[in-house]
Amino acid sequence: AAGPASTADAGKPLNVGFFGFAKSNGFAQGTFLGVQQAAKANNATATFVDPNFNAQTQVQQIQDAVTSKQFEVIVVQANDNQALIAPLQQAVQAGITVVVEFSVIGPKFDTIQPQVPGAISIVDLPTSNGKMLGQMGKDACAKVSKDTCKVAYLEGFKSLPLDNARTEAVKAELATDPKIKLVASVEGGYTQDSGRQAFQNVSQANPDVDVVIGASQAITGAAAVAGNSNIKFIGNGASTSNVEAVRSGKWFSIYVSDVVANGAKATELGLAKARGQQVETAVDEASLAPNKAKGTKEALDAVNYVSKYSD
Amino acid sequence: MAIQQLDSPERVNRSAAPEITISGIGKRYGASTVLRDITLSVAPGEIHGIMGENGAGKSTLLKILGGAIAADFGVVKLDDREVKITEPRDAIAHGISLISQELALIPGLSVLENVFLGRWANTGSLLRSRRDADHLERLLAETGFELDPRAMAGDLPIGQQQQVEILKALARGAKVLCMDEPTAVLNEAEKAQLLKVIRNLASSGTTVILVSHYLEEVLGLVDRVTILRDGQHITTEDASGHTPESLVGLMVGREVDFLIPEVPPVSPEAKTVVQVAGLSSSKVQDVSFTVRQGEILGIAGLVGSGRSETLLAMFGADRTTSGHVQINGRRLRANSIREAIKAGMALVPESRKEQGLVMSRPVDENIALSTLSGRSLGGFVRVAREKAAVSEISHSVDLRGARRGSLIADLSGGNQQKALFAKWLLNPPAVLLVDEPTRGVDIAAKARIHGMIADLAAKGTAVVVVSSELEEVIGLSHRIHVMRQGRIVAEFDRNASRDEVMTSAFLK
Amino acid sequence: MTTATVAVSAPADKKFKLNVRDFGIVFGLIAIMLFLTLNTGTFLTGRNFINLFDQAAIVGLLAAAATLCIVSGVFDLSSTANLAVSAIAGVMITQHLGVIAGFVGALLVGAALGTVTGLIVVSTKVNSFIGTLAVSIIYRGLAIVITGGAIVAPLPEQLAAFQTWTWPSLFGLTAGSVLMVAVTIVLGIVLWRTTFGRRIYAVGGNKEAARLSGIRTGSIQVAVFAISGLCSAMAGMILASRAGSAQPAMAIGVELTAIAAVVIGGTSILGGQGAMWRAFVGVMILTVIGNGFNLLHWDTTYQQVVTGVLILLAVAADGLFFRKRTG
Amino acid sequence: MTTATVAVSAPADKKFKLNVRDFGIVFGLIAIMLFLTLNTGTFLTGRNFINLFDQAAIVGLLAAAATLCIVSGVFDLSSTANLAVSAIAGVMITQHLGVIAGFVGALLVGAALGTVTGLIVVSTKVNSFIGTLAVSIIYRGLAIVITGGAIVAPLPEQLAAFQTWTWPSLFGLTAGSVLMVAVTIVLGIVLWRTTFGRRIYAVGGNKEAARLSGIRTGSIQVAVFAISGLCSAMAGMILASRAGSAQPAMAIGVELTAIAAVVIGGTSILGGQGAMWRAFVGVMILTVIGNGFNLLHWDTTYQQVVTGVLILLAVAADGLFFRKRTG
Ligand SMILES: Nc1ncnc2c1ncn2[C@@H]1O[C@H](COP(=O)(O)OP(=O)(O)OP(=O)(O)O)[C@@H](O)[C@H]1O
Ligand SMILES: Nc1ncnc2c1ncn2[C@@H]1O[C@H](COP(=O)(O)OP(=O)(O)OP(=O)(O)O)[C@@H](O)[C@H]1O
Ligand SMILES: [Mg+2]
Ligand SMILES: [Mg+2]
Repeated sequence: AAGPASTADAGKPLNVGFFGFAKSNGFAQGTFLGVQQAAKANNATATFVDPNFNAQTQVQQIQDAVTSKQFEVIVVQANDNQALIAPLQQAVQAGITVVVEFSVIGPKFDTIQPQVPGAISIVDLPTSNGKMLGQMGKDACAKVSKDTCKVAYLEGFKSLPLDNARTEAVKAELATDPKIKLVASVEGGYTQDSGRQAFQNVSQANPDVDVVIGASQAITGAAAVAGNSNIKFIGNGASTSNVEAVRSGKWFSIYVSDVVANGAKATELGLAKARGQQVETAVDEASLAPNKAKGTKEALDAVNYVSKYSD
Repeated sequence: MAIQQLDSPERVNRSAAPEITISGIGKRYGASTVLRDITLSVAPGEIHGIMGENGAGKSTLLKILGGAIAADFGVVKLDDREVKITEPRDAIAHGISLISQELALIPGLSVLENVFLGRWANTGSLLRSRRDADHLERLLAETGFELDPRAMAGDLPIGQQQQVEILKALARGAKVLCMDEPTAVLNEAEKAQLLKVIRNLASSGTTVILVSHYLEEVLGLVDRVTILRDGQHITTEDASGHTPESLVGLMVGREVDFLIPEVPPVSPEAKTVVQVAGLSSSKVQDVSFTVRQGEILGIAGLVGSGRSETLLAMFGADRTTSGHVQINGRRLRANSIREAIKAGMALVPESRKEQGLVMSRPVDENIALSTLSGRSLGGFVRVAREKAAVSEISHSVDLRGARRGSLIADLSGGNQQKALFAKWLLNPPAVLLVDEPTRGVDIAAKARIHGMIADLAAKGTAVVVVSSELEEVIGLSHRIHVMRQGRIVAEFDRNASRDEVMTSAFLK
Repeated sequence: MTTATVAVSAPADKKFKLNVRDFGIVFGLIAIMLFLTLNTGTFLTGRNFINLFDQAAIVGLLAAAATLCIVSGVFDLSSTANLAVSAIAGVMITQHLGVIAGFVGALLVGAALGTVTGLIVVSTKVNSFIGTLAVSIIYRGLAIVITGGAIVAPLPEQLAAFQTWTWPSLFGLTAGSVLMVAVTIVLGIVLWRTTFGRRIYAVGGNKEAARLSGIRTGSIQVAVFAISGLCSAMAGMILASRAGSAQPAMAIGVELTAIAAVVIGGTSILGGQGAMWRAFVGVMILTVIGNGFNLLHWDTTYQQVVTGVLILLAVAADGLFFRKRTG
Repeated sequence: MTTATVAVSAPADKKFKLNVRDFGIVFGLIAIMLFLTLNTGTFLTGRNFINLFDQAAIVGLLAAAATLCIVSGVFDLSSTANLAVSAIAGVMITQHLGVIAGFVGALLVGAALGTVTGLIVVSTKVNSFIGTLAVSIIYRGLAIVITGGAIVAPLPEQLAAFQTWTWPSLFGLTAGSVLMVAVTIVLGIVLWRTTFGRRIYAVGGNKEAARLSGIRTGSIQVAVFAISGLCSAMAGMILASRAGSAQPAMAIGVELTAIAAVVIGGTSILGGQGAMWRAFVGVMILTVIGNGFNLLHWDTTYQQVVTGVLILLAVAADGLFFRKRTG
């Protein structure tokens, strides 16, 4: 197989394959925007390879990309944190530069170090993500003028270890504040509809809930049924409508990740490595986001933040 | 279980047939009692007939013996030892084989595989088909059946499927053979052959319990006969003292005239209603005939001669390759069932289970199915009208055992056949095509169906009758066509003799 | 013919027994609801029932359509893919021609795609399970092609009107819930009392017998697929209305939930049997179980195990105690 | 009885036609492979075939099991939930007792859970579709309960041995692929040539007839579910081996892909018909289509539409041109 040296020539145009979550996913589209920008700026072309949220399909696509030698650089948003380890190792061995973007690939959720040997890891850790959500929960509760502050957390999926790691981090952070009572922690999923349903049930059981934290799609669904209540919503994700919701004061805050910047950074690192340069191999995406990802109204207004994707 | 271990199938095979004693057998479905306190005994090697009207409980009794269903009350004894039969495998272990009214073959397996179903020759668990094939060859030679061992059971005509069932029982070395209307689906020649096989079996010591609606057949075959009426045991008597009339008296509890009624002659000026011209399909070639108003045309022939296919082609149900059908001078569009129905044609198909009835639906709905639009308003079914019409027609075909909302599957076989007939008589047809119209119906109902066919003809309906019962064809029809290998090969008038018709059907 | 009356003895008794058997699954639902009423203070409240119906709206619409399909002997696994395409089409039409045109357009697109599915399945004679699975892949792909993978939303000033289906209406139920109930009732009557309904049962119960009775079996099935498409479009319209947008991945997998609900209610997947109220009961059992879990404050770790066990109990009890005869 | 032979005329001719008909779907596969060979330089390479088999391993194992289930007249929608539980159990046993014990343990757990599924379905007489769906929810829940929702992995020093199934073996194929091929062949022979296989066909073809012939239909179906569980465990073992860990959400939805593959191959979902090679062909068609797309460098936007159309064409062509008689 061709080693990295053979692609070291800076003048040669390269091909970047972006293996995003799915073409039908706004988050992945936003990331792809960054990938395209960086590719264009660095004499490369970018292609979105669409697994449509299916991990097995994604495995197959990466294997086949190795066979067909279509890409020199692979930027991957993993639909499964373990199934992709083997094919990505194949890719590395075949001399392809692998960049793991956003989702951790490997069994550990508390390290940004690459767990596929030889890959670049530029990820958003579920544990630090959860901790930040917890911190924002505490900030929100500080503004609640009651003795106890009731918080509900809408988890992703119970069957996903990554979601569970985040949930643990959120709970641990909230537990540090004696004023806070976590009244519910239920599956809220990643669609407005699932969030809507979860929130309806949670608020039925706990009519006086003060703060609701969850994936921003789920929070969008929840906020829609909550109407004009005093509930403080905290969303995990920063689409245009999420940013708008915070800046207009409807939501308390969001966890910001600048998807375009992330995509661009991942691609730049990948292309640089493919051209034989030394690059950092572990980047925390929170460090690329405004205000270390803590998207309060003040922070977003301060940089006049505009999101580049919708969901 | 304990008994099963004592009587392994091998031991049963070597011993003689047991004396069967059943006492106090009862069976209920919901609130209706189907069998009540049945007590009788069958001697080893006896041919025992069981007779009764449709719905009398004959099949239920046989199913209990064969383990297909469990009795609610009563005991079965073999040679004075009480046995528990709750599953077919129990019955089989005791040497009892059931050939049920609804044939039980696996359509996707070959004849060979079906015959040895569940008891294939094997080493370890790998099949030894060669040994089975040899065994089957012996059985075929013994019985004189001609079957292709490799043919798929589902592709066989129904008569041959019946033969497979019999071979299946023989292959198990059954000592007691319970046969539920085995001859209902056979033609004359097959029937004669089957009766011969039954006699041979009995003379070699096998007990045969036989349900049949054919009086002469029963009288000529069985040693004793048991009569059931409304689920009750009426009597068990020697067959020798009985005549068809006396049997019917016992079954029905009154006198019945079961001779085929005299059909009035067709008037000379009667118009031609049906004209079939050069009809061909993949199964029939160049079939042409006419039927006049009030005329009954019979079609005779052997299994596979294409009689059913002729009717299906006329009805637009089988794709035709050439030729056409005219009704009252109007030419029907080819391959359109709806147009045939609109022109007043009705087809009572030969297989009620496959072609006729929707088993999962109630009786009423089935009967009303082909005439829905006539009893609806703006797409809504006019339920009251439907109910009235259905109950009237049910009464005139003597349909029994149907309660409100009961499924057609819960009716006895003969009553299902009556429902099928009723379905196509609900709107009096101008042209009636009937295929094996009295398959499985009791003698009284048969007379009634014959009477209805004759009545319809008398009122001007043109009728085509296909039947494997020569008496039926000859007795009902004004004219008879004989088919062989998809063609009409002979024509007779109503004075034809059985022998004449048979000969022309067989002739090569 | 005196014997004819024997069989009709004790009709009153009989009728009662028949009913109990047939409605076995309803007791399962009532049992769960009773348990929740006694063990939570919040289950039996108007607000919660409004929520329950709202949560049941999407699956309810799809299950009503699935009932028609299954009774007529086919599966429609393409229903939620159709849902996505028609919701997207509805939003796009809204952008150009306004909200009402958008809703009408969505319904037309849904019905048209359903018809196409039906024509494909009927004309190629392929098994509907695999045929509609293939069609669903195609429709999802179509959704990606027409949106380029992005989310589509009505213009900001249209949003309020576009979200009509989330507004409270009759008895405080959301308009979407009311639509679901109305469709269930209408299709229930269609199945129960119309000639079309009778034909659906006949085609599903015995296609050959139906054909020989002069029924155009193909047309019936195509019509059923068209209705299924229409229901998908309604569900898509409600979902898009709730979200204020539409996207290609909408409601993936919900078609299976709908089929599960239909079967839990007691409709046989073999065709020719079943009823519309069964679908509704099945949907309600699934919804109430999910709802109850959240109201009970139980540890959600065990939620799935208990959900599975409850579904199994409901279906098995129905089969074992109430409908022995069809076993 | 000379006329009885009419139906058996021209057997030689008939037999040949039968063969062409029966293998129709194979031509579909060959056509796709030919197209890819001519249009890419990479399809017909050893490396790519190693990949193809590796990609087919999981679905292949599940499809082999699904064939037995479907032929015997049941569905096993719990197969991938069983896969997750047995993979997790395997990893946990590995942690305590070593890799070999872990693999053996996984297989035992899989077979045991399969047996439990079978006993539940057979004894409650509930329709297998809904019964196994409920069971699958329970097993997934169980997986969450025993892992607490986390990933489980063997000890670091066990990892190399644990990943046995990804190693190249016979002809360079991965050990996992070889296992899949071996299982397909063994189960194929079981179905084709053993009394157990015949009983499977009999039970699926006409359960009542099989019962009347003295076959213990319940036992046969439980045995089939047990084998299905065993195959799930093997697939789980390979997946865990590839990933070096196991988790509750493993292979969600793949059971449907497996069923689709079985049906694409030409096995009837009505039961009583079909063959093991058909499952293999179906799996290969699905795998090759995906593979071809990636090798052809086509825009993946249209991939789904084309995939759907190809599946439809393959199945419809098989039905329309090759097997008219069953239509
Ligand atoms: N599964 C069932 N549920 C309810 N009633 C049934 C069921 N099976 C049979 N019956 C009823 O039991 C009675 C006896 O039926 P059975 O089949 O034994 O009659 P039969 O004497 O064999 O009649 P035939 O001559 O028409 O075959 C009928 O009234 C029938 O409707
Ligand atoms: N399923 C089938 N597969 C292949 N050939 C068949 C099938 N069914 C019938 N045939 C053939 O079609 C021809 C006529 O069929 P059929 O047996 O129905 O004729 P028939 O005159 O109606 O006889 P009967 O009514 O006594 O059964 C025969 O050559 C027969 O072998
Ligand atoms: Mg009977
Ligand atoms: Mg015939």
